[in-house]
Amino acid sequence: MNSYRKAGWLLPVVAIILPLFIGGLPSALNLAILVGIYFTVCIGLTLIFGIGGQLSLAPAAFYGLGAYTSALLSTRLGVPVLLGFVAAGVLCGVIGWLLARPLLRLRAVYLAIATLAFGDILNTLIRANSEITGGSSGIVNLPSPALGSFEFNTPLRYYFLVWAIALFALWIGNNIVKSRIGIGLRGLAESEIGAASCGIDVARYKAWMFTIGAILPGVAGGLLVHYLGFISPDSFTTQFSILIVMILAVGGRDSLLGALTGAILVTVLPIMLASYEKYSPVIFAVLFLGSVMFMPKGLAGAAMAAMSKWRRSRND
Amino acid sequence: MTHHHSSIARRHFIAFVAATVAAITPQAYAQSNAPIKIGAILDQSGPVAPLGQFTRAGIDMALKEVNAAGGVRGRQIELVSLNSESKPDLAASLAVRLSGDADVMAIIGGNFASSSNSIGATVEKQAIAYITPTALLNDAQAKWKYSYFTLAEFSDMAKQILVYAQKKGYKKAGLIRVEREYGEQGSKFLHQFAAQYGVTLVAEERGADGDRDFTAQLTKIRQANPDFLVVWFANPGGSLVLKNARQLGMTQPMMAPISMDGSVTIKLAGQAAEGVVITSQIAGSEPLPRQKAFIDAYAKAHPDAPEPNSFEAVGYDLVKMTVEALKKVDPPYTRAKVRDAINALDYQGAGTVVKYKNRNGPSEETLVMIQASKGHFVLAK
Amino acid sequence: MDLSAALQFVFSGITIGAFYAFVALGVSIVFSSSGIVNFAQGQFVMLGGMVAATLAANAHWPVPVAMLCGVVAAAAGGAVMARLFVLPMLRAGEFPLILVTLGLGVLIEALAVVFWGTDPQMLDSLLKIEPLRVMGATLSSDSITILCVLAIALIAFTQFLRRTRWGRAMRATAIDRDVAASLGINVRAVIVLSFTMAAAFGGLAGALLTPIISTGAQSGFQMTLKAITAAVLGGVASPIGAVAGGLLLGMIEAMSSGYVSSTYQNVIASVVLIVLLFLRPRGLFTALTRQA
Amino acid sequence: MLSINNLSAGYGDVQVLFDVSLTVNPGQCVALLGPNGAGKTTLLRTVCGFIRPLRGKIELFGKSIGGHPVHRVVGTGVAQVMQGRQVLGPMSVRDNLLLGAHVTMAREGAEGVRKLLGEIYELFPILLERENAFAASLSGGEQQMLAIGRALMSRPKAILLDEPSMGLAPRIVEHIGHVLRRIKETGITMLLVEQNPELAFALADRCSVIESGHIVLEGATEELRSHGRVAELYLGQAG
Repeated sequence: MNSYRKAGWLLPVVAIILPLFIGGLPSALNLAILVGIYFTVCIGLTLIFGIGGQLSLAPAAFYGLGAYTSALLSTRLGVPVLLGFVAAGVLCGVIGWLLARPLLRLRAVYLAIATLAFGDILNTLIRANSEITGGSSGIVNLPSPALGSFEFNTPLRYYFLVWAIALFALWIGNNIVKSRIGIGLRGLAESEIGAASCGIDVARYKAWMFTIGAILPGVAGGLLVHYLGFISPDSFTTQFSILIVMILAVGGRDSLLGALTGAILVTVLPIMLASYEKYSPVIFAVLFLGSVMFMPKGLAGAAMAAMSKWRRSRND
Repeated sequence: MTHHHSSIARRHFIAFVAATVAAITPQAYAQSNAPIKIGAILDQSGPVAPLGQFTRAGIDMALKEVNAAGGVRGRQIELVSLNSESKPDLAASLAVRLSGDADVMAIIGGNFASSSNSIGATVEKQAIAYITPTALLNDAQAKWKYSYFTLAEFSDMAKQILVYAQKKGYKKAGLIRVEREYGEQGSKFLHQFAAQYGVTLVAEERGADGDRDFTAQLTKIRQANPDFLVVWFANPGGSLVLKNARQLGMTQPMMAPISMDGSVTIKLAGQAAEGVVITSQIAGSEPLPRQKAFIDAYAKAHPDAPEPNSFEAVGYDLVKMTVEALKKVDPPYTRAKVRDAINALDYQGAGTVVKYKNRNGPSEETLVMIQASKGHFVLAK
Repeated sequence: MDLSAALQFVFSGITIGAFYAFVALGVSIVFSSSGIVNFAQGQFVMLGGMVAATLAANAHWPVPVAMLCGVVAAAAGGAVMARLFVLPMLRAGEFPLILVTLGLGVLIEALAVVFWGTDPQMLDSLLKIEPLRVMGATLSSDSITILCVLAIALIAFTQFLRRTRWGRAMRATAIDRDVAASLGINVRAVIVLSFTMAAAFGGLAGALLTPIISTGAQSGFQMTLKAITAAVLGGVASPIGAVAGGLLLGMIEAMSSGYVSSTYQNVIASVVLIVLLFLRPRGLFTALTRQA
Repeated sequence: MLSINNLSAGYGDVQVLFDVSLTVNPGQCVALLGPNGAGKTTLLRTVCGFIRPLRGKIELFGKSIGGHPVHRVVGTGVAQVMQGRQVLGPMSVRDNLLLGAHVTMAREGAEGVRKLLGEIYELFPILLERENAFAASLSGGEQQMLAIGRALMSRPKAILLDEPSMGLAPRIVEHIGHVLRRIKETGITMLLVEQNPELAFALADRCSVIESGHIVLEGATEELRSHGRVAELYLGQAG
């Protein structure tokens, strides 16, 4: 608990001073922006997988839904991009809320398959209606977000926008984890009946976590495509959902620190491994399998355990 | 005992992680006679991997030739090749990574529209020249200043198919197409131009490349009784469409775009491939003069499968074009100079013909109409 | 629309469905004996197909021998997977086990791409019989072969479950691992056996399907997803349910492609799936087939 | 034949058994008595192999079995009737019985198992009557008989029984006691965990009382029956 609170202060400070060191390096700044975007996605999913213990394969669907919402609003209707992000969050939240109750009646693999089917439907609808969505070819030259006349059109400006949103998401996530709901959600992961018998309204908490787990990827999706300036359905496939699940498992799926670790891994690992060309998936798979088998709480969990062990040994 | 076993495994795993990290750490390089670097972003895994691997094979051939001939002004060409895993957003990050390496003079790669789109959008901001083995899709891309395309445009492919149909006197077209960007583009342009060539589209059906059976779609097309069938697909789906159509007793001539090019179509569709007409950029067994050198070299390197496909040929061209541009630049090399040299290219290669001064896509001569005949591809009559 | 077209849609559905059913059978075998959803099942289909095609095309082995080798290779892969990766994780819980099978799937595919490249491989048909032609509709000989083998495999497997010592042990393990152990059943051996058998069925499916659609090193994962969907539709805990789910899914796809729109065939299949899951969260055919 | 020496065991960080020692001689029946949560079931589950012992020795027929997997313990000739009539509900009565013969089948073949099945049906005629019914459809007493019959299908030299009387009507408990006595007469060794002292005293040659993971009393049934502490605990007589 203590280390959480420390991290809660540390991260904004690091986020603000980091550009002083890496502002001149385009690759590093690019990485930092993407980490911020994936961090927002991962916070949402940590609530669903880690703390709620549910295997949802819908992240790509909401990520894509949010991305298309803000991309289409800005290019087709001229809505300011920042408003588009808000609309993305609202739309994903509403759909998440509506789907939550029927979906979350399903357990384990049934939930995974139903959420997968939901993603498939969205992807096909996007591809099939090319007059509106640009179809499989996507849309290029998406505008940058702007606040009045201030445009977030350089990587450095975009960096601050992304991390402002990511830290806001972290604040929400942190409050949920600590709140009655969060304790309820943890109860869910332990035992549903146990949670119910403690007077926790299981269905409502599940719906809550699912909704927030839809809003955050939705906003992040908008952030991603307006950063890249380009959108296509190829970025929001089942493979993406599965990649997020895998990366969260490696990072540590039951803490927000794990979400950050996961976000860093999902950004940095493919870029680092890319030089291995066709061997990069082999290396990724070995790293993934190894960490699932030897680090059940993920990198974050392993680091925490190592740290508390070290502290204990120092105190002895 | 199991505990002991797992601790050994864990130690091996940690050693593996350490080795991976060590291997990625950048090595120091010598400045003076250092090789000239070209960055490559190829989709070597994921659904587009077949195209990425074809391109890579062509690139390798060209690199070997160029470096054996002494490189450019005594400096070897070094390829910094990265795998973008069929993920457009990863491709964009890799483009940023490559542009962060000051020695990389140009970027090649991107194996499908989404990845060349996102690499293109990135290089426009990073100001580094980029040549891609994909097709120019839209007006926005035509205005780009750093991105150059080598694959024939979909509008040209559609027109070529319609020209061929008109020549043969076919009036009614049936279309079955893949639910991806190239199928969508093909459909769009066939619809747009059909009337000009006296052709009507009487049926259009869609499918996914991984589908296991297309007889339901083909049955509906058969009911419209078209004169010819356009199969806008890639393998293996496209070959299955050919087989399913013949199996249903459809005897109409069949035509396909470049995505079906290559001996793999004959391997997969067997008898059903016989006679299929494809808009390609190379005819393996009947090369044009500009293609002769590449095909001979290819046959020497692959004696058991001597006929390259368009993607291998274009991959080969990517390196040759960059080298030709580098040769025209006075050292010291800068990205701006290299970009200008590429922009000035007037190049007739194995897989593509470009005059980038006019536009950043290839010229119409790039396309060749080929036909499967007795297990080989010959120029279509 | 005329009868001939309708019949062709049915044949199309059967062909697609037999494919899904065969892969779904493997998913169900593992699930019903160990409660594990094997996200690597499609990779065994791929392995069976690739090994058979490579031996037949490159080494020119006779097709039936090559197919048999494909089945053996897949089965061996299943056994190794269960022994080295699943058993050590047995006590770790459902989520980590899914992740392990997922990771293995990714690993097997990545290695296959390095070994075989991405070119799809082709194989001659096992039986060169005439296609079935009824009222202008055609069912290919390969589809007929698959349907027959699928029926035989399903009957053989349910009889194995009903009548043999290890079959009963598998069912008992599925119901309650601890009770099964208390009866002297080596639960770990049962799990290895079920992975091996599922992989063998997967390899057989791969070998038989290659002549129709060809097999590529990257085809496994998509098959896994379709198979799990089919199994979930029919009831993942029952082999008969899984096979029925596969046929149903294939039929829905072909019918929506034939009568509604090929653009929306996946949407329709997905909507049907979601609605059925809401109505019957444990699958359609579970109640009917609990015994088998 | 079964000897437990200074056994300690538990779940995770929670130790339940502390230096427990117990011996069951061939052909004898030993009853283990104790209140809820004393560690009776933990002891049985440790002997069976479900729980790895922390310290101490478990020997069967002179061979150490501590930490062996469950199925191997059963293979040495020890059958288990687990707590709560753990029949496999979705399977038929006959299949449940045949599953009990998983080990026997390998030794004696199909013919031997068929003979054995006949013997069990003779002992429990009701099971023959309900042969093809789902085990879940049986009444509580019938399920307990099925569980015992299934255990006998492995032709055990010893049986470990965990509260066979739990939740059953007195008339049925009496019937089960009768059956168990017949089984004992065939020379099968028994370790019986019971809360019902009448059944335990009726069957057991010796009794041990366990409280909070320690054996607090041990002796011949006759001696214990008159022991004040036992009377106070189990027979409801204020001492």
